[in-house]
Amino acid sequence: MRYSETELLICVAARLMEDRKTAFIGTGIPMLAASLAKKIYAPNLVAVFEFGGIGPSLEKLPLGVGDSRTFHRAIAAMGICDIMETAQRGFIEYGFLGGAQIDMYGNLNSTVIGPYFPPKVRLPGSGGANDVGSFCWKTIAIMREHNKKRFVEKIDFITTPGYLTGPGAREAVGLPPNTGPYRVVTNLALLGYEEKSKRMMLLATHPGVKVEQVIENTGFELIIPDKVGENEPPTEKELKILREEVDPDRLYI
Amino acid sequence: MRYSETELLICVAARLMEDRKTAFIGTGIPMLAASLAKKIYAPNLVAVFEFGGIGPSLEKLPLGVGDSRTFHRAIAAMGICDIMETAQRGFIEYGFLGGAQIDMYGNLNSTVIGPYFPPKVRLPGSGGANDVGSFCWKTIAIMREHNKKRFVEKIDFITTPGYLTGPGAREAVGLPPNTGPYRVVTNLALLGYEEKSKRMMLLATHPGVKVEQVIENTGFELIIPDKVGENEPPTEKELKILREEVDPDRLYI
Amino acid sequence: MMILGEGLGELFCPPDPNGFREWVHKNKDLAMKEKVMDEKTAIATFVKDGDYIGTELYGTVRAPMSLIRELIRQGKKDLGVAGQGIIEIDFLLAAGLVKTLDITYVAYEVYGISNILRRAVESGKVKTTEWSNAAIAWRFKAAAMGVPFLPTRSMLGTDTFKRSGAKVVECPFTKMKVCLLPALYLDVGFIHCHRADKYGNCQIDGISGFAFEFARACKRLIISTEKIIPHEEIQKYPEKTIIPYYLVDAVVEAPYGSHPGEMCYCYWRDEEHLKKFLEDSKDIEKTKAYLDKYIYGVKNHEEYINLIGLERLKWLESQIGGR
Amino acid sequence: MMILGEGLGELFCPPDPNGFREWVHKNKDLAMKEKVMDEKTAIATFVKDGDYIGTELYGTVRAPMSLIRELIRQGKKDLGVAGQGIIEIDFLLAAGLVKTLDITYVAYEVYGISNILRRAVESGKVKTTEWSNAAIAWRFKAAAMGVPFLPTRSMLGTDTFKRSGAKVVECPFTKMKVCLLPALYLDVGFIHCHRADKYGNCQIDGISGFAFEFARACKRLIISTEKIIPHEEIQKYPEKTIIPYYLVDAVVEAPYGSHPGEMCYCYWRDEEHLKKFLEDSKDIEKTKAYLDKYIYGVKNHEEYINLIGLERLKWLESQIGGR
Repeated sequence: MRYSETELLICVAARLMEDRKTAFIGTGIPMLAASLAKKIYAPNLVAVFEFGGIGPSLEKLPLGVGDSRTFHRAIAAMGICDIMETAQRGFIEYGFLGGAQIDMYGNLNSTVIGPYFPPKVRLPGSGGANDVGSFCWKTIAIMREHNKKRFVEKIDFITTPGYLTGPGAREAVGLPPNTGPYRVVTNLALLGYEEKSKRMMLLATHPGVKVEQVIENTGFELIIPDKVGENEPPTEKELKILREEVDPDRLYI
Repeated sequence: MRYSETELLICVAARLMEDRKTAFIGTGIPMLAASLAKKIYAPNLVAVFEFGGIGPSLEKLPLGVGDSRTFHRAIAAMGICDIMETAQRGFIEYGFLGGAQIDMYGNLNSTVIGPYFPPKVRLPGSGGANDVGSFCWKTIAIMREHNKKRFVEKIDFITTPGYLTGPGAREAVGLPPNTGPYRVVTNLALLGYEEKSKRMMLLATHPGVKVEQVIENTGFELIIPDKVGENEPPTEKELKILREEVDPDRLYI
Repeated sequence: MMILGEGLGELFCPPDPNGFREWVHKNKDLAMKEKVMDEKTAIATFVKDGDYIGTELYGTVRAPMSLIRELIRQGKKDLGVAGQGIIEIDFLLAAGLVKTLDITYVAYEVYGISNILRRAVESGKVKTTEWSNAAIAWRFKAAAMGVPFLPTRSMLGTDTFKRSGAKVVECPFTKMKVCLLPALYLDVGFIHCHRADKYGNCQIDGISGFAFEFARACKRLIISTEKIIPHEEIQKYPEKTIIPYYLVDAVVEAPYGSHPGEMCYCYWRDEEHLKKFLEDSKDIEKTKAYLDKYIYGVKNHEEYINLIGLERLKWLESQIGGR
Repeated sequence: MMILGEGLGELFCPPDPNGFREWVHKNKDLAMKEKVMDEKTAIATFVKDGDYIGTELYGTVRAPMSLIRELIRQGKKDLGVAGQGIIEIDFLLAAGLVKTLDITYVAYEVYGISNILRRAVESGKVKTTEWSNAAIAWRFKAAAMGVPFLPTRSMLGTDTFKRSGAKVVECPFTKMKVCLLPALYLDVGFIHCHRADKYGNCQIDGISGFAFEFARACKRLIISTEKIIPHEEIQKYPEKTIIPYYLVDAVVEAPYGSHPGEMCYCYWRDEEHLKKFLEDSKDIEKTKAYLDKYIYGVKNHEEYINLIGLERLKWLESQIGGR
């Protein structure tokens, strides 16, 4: 069964979600991944949205982190402060992030390309990203374009903290201990971080993608373990539910 | 028409309330005064209660600062934080206070008699009193027993700030500027504070009470202005409404 | 922004946001599962001797009295207790279970001071640290926010501050003096609400007191509720949920759970009962007799309800104001 | 507790709790009086050039769009703007009315970045200071609490902090590093709600966003509402009041006031309209044409509603989810 890069990426992200956990969901791919996960792998996943939605049914795909679908038949409809404070208190396990640039420590840039002011390209800004990256126990970055322009040695602006400059750096600046980047899902592969060095490490390539290809498209030295897995292509069930139930209007896929 | 000391005290306090203002209401006399004022002098007085009640009808007399009568047909039913923060933001004009001891600067003690620990007599503690005394623009103290045991040179414990040690002292410790004690209503008289010295000053005696009597019953030097007024006795209307509508069950009067 | 002043009061429960985070991550089950149990099991499972506990709202208003009575029956001792209270704290003090008290107010409002508090503190048995009512609520709020402290403009310049565990600093933005309140995390908290589903999603009518902040400041949270409602009711009005399930460890169904206090829109306070207890509380023996009859003398809340009598309770229902 | 780090970002609106208190005491009428007026009067009366303003919730969700359109018609300029936004901030930027921006996020979520923001900032015309989304909300919360700052654990160690106006200090209780956020007080705030009475007591359905904190952080607060309800409705469910009348200066009735954004339980977002604007916004002339047609080209919200067409709006009503 044929599938698109985006569909694969969504399926790989969805498979990362544990059941019976909380996940801080941002706009776009994470919403599809969470919705797909809820329908197949994690029926009791509690999706939490920035502006107050907690544990909605996710029958219909939200178009924004504050829209009415983020709290339709939800457990609670609160406000942004309660959500962010719940994360700051340590109640949110997973957090999803994105950005224009990422470095080997998982630091992300979604603010500016070039100097800060005036910038070459003005990007949206942090929004909740910095908070999610600061508070959630494990963050998962979604990068739709795995190339040297986006996976760089030095990002132009650290919008959202990854492991910053390496081991112990988060704790040193005052961020909550034992938190930080967990996975990166791209159009080429699934990546993680090496326990000791906190540096990005290849975990598994997508079907048909070679390890070299991932290395060539990464602008910093990527840790390659002895064993690199290969991600399963989307199953028929995944694709059917994704296309017919999660995103029938084809807003994202 | 005959009346009790308490009834007079309530009427004098009720007459102090301006219409169309907010007032932080504590248990007891203040509730009766506010209720009476609302029925005669200040129909649009917005009574605010510690645990969340804002602008209730006060048809029935509350027995506690959190009971259901404090938010029956109210404008809003919030929580203690919103009420206290509203006061801290400067939105509450009047605050009512009481205590076992008061000094010439209007500082109040409702915590202990004797040393702090173990105390000779353990009193209730601050409750919201310290907050009301810190945040409200004008505070009114209700003292049912005007005598030398209660009006003292030095109180055993400053539970709630009056003018502390005198002019400028509140601002010096960080309390909001231009706030502080405004009136004291006792079983003998109505008192205020001298503009310059911030010291307690006699304003008006109750019917049949002589100025000397007030001085004799005050344990510190009281400022006596050239003109001392005399408070009107309760009017028939005041007594009728107080007895038949405000406190028909005679809980307080 | 240096420290300009410090309260002398002992911090019975110092703030530790990182410790709380780690504890939550290790011990709090985020799965939405059924948590309905009887009060005996709830207290036995989640409360231990020496715990620092708290209750919301207070004595005569939406107080978790049925849980407090069970706590006393099980004799959990050496407790640290936070806050504002009336009869619920008097019960604990009279039963001799309290070691330390972060006190803001313990008395009977219109009916005056607490004789039980006087005996407990004047004898030196129970240690105290002072706070204003807002200060205690803001300490819970700091914990709920996941920060070690909150600034406030209360308590400044008073002995209430001197006997508290707060600190005064200069604001680095405005140079004004502010009072910093340390976050207060509870080992176990008790809240009585109007409605909850079997997972612990809770609704409260009327004023919220400090339920929102308090619920978020507890490691363990035991809910008693007038009524258990279907989960679908929660989903239909998600904005009514003040306490989401993941904060809750146990849900105990307890109709009339606030008696002798009131429950807004449900039943009015039992004035006769309260006055009788207040009278009894003046005498040690009579206080003991009260506890024997209404707490130790009954096996559970159901027996307590029968002791008070349904007729009496129905009458109290008829006395409460409507919408 | 000394300062360990400071953001380089300009504080466009420094905190001043005492100044706010004095302003409120002098200017805010605490009397509960009728405040219903049309949008023209509300904006003309309470907004001036150079004001620091803000809106709640955001662009496509319960946003005060009818008020923003009127603000632009009246050409109030040199504005400072706080926060999180989409189309509402794009409108203001495109109209050239914004001087400074405390920015956390301006873009179109699933539809990507804002071309209008790019032109405004890359040209150096609009100055920016960075904050996280929580940071902006907490800055409002600090103002709402009446304190000069709030501590948080966000933004630490990043360039977002470096370009903010926050400071890092050591907590005097725990020795941990915390980020202090200065309170953010607004000259004028705009909120669109579901229901309000003529005095300004407001109810909101669904998520509350940051309405609670925001409403309490404003010197002047202009409310637009889908519906004006009798005061008795407010009194019947006092716990539903999220904004009490004394915070409010004007109440403007504005059905479909959030269009092209959604209003939960009322009407869904106008996807076609939003996509069309996003397309137009890529081109300066087309952007101007959009403003000419939908903002300058209509006298008021009523004309705007007619321009969009009731048929379209009724259809949007049919597309929103129920309870």
